[in-house]
Amino acid sequence: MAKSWMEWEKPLLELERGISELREKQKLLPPDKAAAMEAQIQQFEQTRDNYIRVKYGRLGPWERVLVARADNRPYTLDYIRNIVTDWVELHGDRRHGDDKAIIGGVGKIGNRSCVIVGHQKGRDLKERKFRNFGMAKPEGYRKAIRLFDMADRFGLPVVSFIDTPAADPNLESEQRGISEAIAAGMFKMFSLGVPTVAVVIGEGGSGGAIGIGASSRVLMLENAIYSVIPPEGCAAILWRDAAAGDKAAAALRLTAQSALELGLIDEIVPEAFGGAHRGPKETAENVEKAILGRFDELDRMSPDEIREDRYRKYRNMGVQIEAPIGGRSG
Amino acid sequence: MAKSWMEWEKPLLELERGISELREKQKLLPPDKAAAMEAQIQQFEQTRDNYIRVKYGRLGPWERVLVARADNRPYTLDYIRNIVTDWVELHGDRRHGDDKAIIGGVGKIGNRSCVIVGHQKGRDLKERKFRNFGMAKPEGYRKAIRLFDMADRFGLPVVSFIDTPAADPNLESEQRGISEAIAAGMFKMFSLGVPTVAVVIGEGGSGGAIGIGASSRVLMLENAIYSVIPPEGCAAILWRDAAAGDKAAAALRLTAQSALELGLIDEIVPEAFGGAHRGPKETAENVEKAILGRFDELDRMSPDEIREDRYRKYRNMGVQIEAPIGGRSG
Amino acid sequence: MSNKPDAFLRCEGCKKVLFSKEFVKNLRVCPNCGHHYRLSADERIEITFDEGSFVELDADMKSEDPLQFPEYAEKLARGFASTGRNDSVVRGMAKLGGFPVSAAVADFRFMGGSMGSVAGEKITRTLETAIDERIPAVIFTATGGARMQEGLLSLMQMAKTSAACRKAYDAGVPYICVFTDPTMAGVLASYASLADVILAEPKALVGFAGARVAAQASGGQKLPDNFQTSEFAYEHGMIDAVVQRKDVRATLINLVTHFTGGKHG
Amino acid sequence: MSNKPDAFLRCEGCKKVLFSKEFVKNLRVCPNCGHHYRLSADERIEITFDEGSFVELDADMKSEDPLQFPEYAEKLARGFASTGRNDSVVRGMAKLGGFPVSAAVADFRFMGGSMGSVAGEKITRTLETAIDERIPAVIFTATGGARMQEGLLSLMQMAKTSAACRKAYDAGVPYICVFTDPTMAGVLASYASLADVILAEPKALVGFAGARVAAQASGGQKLPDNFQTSEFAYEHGMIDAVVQRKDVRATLINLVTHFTGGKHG
Ligand SMILES: [Zn+2]
Ligand SMILES: [Zn+2]
Repeated sequence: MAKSWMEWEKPLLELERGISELREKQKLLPPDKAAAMEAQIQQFEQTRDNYIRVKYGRLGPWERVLVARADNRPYTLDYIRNIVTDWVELHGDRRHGDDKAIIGGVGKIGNRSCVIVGHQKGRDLKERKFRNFGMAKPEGYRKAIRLFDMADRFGLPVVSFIDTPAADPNLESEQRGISEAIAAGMFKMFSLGVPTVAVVIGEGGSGGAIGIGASSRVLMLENAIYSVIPPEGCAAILWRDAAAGDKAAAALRLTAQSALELGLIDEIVPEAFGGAHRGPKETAENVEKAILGRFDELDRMSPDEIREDRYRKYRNMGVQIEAPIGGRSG
Repeated sequence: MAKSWMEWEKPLLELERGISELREKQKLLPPDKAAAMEAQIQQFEQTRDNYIRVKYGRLGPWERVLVARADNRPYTLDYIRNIVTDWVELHGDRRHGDDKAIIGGVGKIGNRSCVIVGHQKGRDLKERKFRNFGMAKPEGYRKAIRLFDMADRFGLPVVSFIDTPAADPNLESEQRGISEAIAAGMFKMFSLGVPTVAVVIGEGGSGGAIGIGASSRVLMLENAIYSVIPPEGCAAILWRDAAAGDKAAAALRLTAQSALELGLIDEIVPEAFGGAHRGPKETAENVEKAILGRFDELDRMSPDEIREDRYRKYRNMGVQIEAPIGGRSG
Repeated sequence: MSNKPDAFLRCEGCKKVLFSKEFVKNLRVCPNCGHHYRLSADERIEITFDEGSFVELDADMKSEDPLQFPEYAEKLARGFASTGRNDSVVRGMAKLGGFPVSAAVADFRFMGGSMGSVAGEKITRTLETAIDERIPAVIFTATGGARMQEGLLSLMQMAKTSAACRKAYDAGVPYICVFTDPTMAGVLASYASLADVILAEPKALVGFAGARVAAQASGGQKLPDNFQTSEFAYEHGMIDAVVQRKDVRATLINLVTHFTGGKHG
Repeated sequence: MSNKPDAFLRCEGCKKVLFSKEFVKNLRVCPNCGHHYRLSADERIEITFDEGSFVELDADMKSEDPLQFPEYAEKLARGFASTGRNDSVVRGMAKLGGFPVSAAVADFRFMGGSMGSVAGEKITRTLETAIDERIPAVIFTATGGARMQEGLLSLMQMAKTSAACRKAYDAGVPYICVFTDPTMAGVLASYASLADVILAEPKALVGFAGARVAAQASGGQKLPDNFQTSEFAYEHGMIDAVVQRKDVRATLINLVTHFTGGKHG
C-alpha cells in the first residue's frame, strides 16, 4: 500500500509536465509536423488518463486519507471563489476574537443568498500558521453560531464546508472551552428552521467537523474522509503504532462510500477526473449543483418540518440490539 | 456640606458605644440602682434617635452618595443570607471565567423559587480585591445572561440586586467586550417572559448597573443612588474638579426620590431607622416584602404581556419636545 | 483640520499638504496616509445613500433640558449653531442600491454626538420604522456616549434603544451598524453593539471607558498601541469588518441584498 | 486501588492506610486527603437517588459491532464481565427528594465509559423521557469520549445526543449533568456541556484532548498544575460548581426543587 500521496502522484505529474512541454513545442511547428506530433501527444494523454483511471478509480481508505489531506487540494476559499458571488466575509465571535481557521460570511450560491461557514487550511507555511492548519478554536465555533442565528432570522440557508484535521486541542482552547463551543455549535444547528447543508470537502475530523456539520443534509466529496478519530491516533491507541494508520483507516470505515453505506451521509459528490486537485473548478461546479439540489429539496419544508426532519435524521443514527435475543434497531 | 460619611457617623457611633457600655454596667447593678440608671440610658437613646432622625431624615444628594457607598452597608450576599432559602450559587459564563463581582444562583424568596443575580462588593481589603470592588467584567454579564435564560425557560422570576460603582473599565474588559456584554445583558432581559425585579441597594453605577437592571420593575432603597456617571467623574469633565462631586450629585439628580419623580423607578423601599447599615435584617425584610409585592403584581400577566409591559415602560422613558412650537412627549 | 474653503490643507495624520478639492472628492480620507476625517451627518448621508433618497424625519425634535442641568441650554444652543440641527442624531428613510432602509446618522459636532432623550428616541424610532416597514435599519454612530446633562434619563436611553434592538431582532429585521470615529461608552454599550453586522471605519476610536480611566484601571499593564481602535475591536472579535470609507456603501448594499433575499422563515 | 473486601486499604492519593468500612461509608472518598474514587454505576445510583427508587430501563440494549471492528467483540465481553452490564451507560427512572427524574449514570469500567451507539441511544432516551414526562434529566458522566470501535457512528452520537439536548431545552425541561472522573473528549464536547447546570466532583479529569496531545499542541507553554481538572474548568467558567460527593445529592434536590417550582411560562 502506498505510504504517501506523492508516491503515486509523482509519475503522473511528470507525465503531465511532459505533455504540456510537447504541447508548447507543437505550437511552434508547421501544421503538418504538428499534426504528426498530435498522435504522439494523444498517446501520452491516453497513458495519463489510464493511469488516473486505474489509480483514482479504486483508491483504498488510506489512499483517500492522503488525497483528502493533499496540499494542493481545493480549500473552502477556493469553493467560495468558484461558486459564490457578492461575498461579504463576517468576522468575530463578539467574545474573544476572530478565528482564522473558520471562515464565515454571506454570499450567493446560484441566485440564492446564504450564510456560508467553513474550515480553512493554508497552502504555504505562512498561511498554514495563519489558519492554524484548519484547526478551529472556540471562537471559530462561536462565530459560526452567531452566523447560524443570523441565517435563521433572515431565512437564509446555511452551507458548511468541512475540512479540518481536528479542533485545536491546545491550552488556550481548553481555557476558552473548546468542548462547550463544539457542543454549542451542534446545539444551535438543531434549532435552525432553515435548510442546512454540509459538504465534507477534505478531512472531516471528529468533533472539530461535526461542530459546524450537524446539517439537514451532509454531502461528501468522492475522496473526502470523515472519521471519529484520525487513523494515526486510533492506531496509536489500539496498537501503540501510529504508523499503522492504514490499518486503522480501513477499520474506521472513514470513506465517503462507507459513510453512505452506513446511512450517515446523503450523497457523494463526484470530483473532477483524477481528484479535486486536478479540477478545482469542475469539482466546485459539482458541489454547487449538489448544494442547490439540496436547497430545492429542503425548500419544500416549513421551518418546523426542517427542524423535525433534522432531528429524525440524527435521532436514528446508531446501530444497537434491543432485546437479549436480537432485533436490530437504528 | 459634609465631606465624608464618617464625619456625621462618628459622634453617633460614640453615642451608641456609650449606650452599650451603660447597658453592660446596668446588668451588674442591683435592681433599684439599675432602674435609676434606666432613665439616664433612655435619655441617651433619645438623643441618639433624635440625631438619627434629624440627620437621616434629610440627607442631601451627596450625603446619600456617601451612605450608598458606606463600607458597612449591606451587600447582595447579606440580602441573600437574610431573605433567600435553599440557595444554590451557580458560576461561570461558559466562555472565559467566573466573575466574582456578580453573584448568581437560584433560591427561594418567600416561598417562591427565583433566579437571583447581583453585584457583590467586598467588606475588607482582601474581599474587595476578590470582588473587584463590585466592578463586573464581561464574564459577569454573560453569566447573568445564562441565568436569565434559565429563568425564562423554567418560569422563574428574576431578582437583580444592583450595587456597583461601574463596570470594570480595564484592558481585559475591553479585550473581552465589556460594552457588548452590557448591551447583551439588557438585550436578553428584554426577551424574558418572566417577572424581573431590580433593587438598587447601594450604588447604581451607569452601564454597569443597567446591564443587569433593565427589569420589569425597578426599586430603590431610600439611600441608594442611581446615576449615568459617578458625580466625581461628572465634576471632573464639567468643571475640571473631581472634588466638586457634591455639586454634580445635586445636578445629576441621582437620589431615589429624584428617580421616582422622573418616573424612572417604581418604588422607594424604606431602610431601617438610621440607614440600612444600622438594620440590615429589617431592611432586607422590607426588600423582601417589596419584591414579593412586585411578583404578585407581575404574576397576573402572561409572558407576552410581561414583555410588552416591559417594552412600553422603557420605550416611554425620555423627555423631548416634538414640534418647533412645543408639545411635550415622552 | 478646519473646514474652511481654502485650496490647500495640511493632513493631521501625515502633515502632508493636500488639495482641498481632491480631499473632498476622496470622501475626506487623506490620499496619502488614509486618515479618515470625521464627517458631518449631511456629508455622511450624501456619500452613503442613493442620490437624493434620504428623507429626514423628526427633524424638529429637541431636548427640553429636563433636569435644568448647569450650562446644558448653552451647549444645546452651541450644538445647533455648529450643525443647524436640533440634536446629535439625524434620522430618516433612505435607499441603498434601490433597497429602502430606515437610517440614522450621528453628528459628532453636536455635543460630541452624545445620547440624551432625543437621540435615544430617534434611534428607537429608526428601529421601530424598520420593524413596521420590514426593511433593514442602518445606523452610523459617532459619539462620546451617554449625555450626562440628562442624568438617569440618558442612562435609560441605553435600555430603551436596546429594547428596540430586541424587538427588531425578534421581528427578524436586519440591523447594520457602522462605527465611525468615535463610538464610545453608553452608545457602544447599548444599541451599537447589538447590530447583526457591525462595520467600522479604520482607526475609529471604539471603547467603553475614556483612555485615562482605562489606563488607570489597567494598573501597570502596557496598553497595546491600537487600544480602543476599530482594529483592536476587530482583533477581539467585536466587529465584523474594518471597511475603508470608499467601500462602505458597496458593502452595505451587498448585506442588504442578502438579508432581504431570504426565502425561509 | 482494588475493590477487594480487605479490612484495610492504602489511599492512592495520600498513601494513608484506611479502614475499608469507613472508606465505603465515606462514599469512597478518602477521609484524609479527600481523594474521590471512581464509583460503579450501582454505587453511584445507591448514594444519589432516593432509596430504592431507581428503576432501570433498556438494560438489554447492546452493541452490534456494526463495523466488525478489530477486537471490539472481545472488549464488549470484557466490559460485560467487569460490570455485569451490556454497555457503559445505565439509564432509568429515579427520585430525588421525592421528585421524579429521568436519570443516566455512566460506568467507567465498561470500555472506559466510551460512547457508541448504545450509550448515545440511552442518553437520547433519557432526555426524551424527561421531555415526555416533563421531569428533569440528571446525568452522571464518566468517560474517555466517543467509542472509536464504532467509527463515524460514534461521532454521530455526539450530534444525536446534542439534538436531544436541544429538544429538552426548547421544551423547557431542566437537565443537570454531574461530571465525575473522567469526563472527556466526545462526551464533553456534546451532551455533557449542554446541561443547564453542570456540577463536577473535585479533581475529576475534564478536558477535550488527551494530556499528551494537549501538551504537544500547546508547544512550549507550561500547562497549569490543575490543567484539565474540575477546578480548571470551574476557573474558566465551564461548570457551575465543584461539589463534594457528600453534597451532590442535596444540591441536586435543591436544583430540582427550584427548576420545577416555576409559575410562569
Ligand atoms: Zn494624511
Ligand atoms: Zn487519601
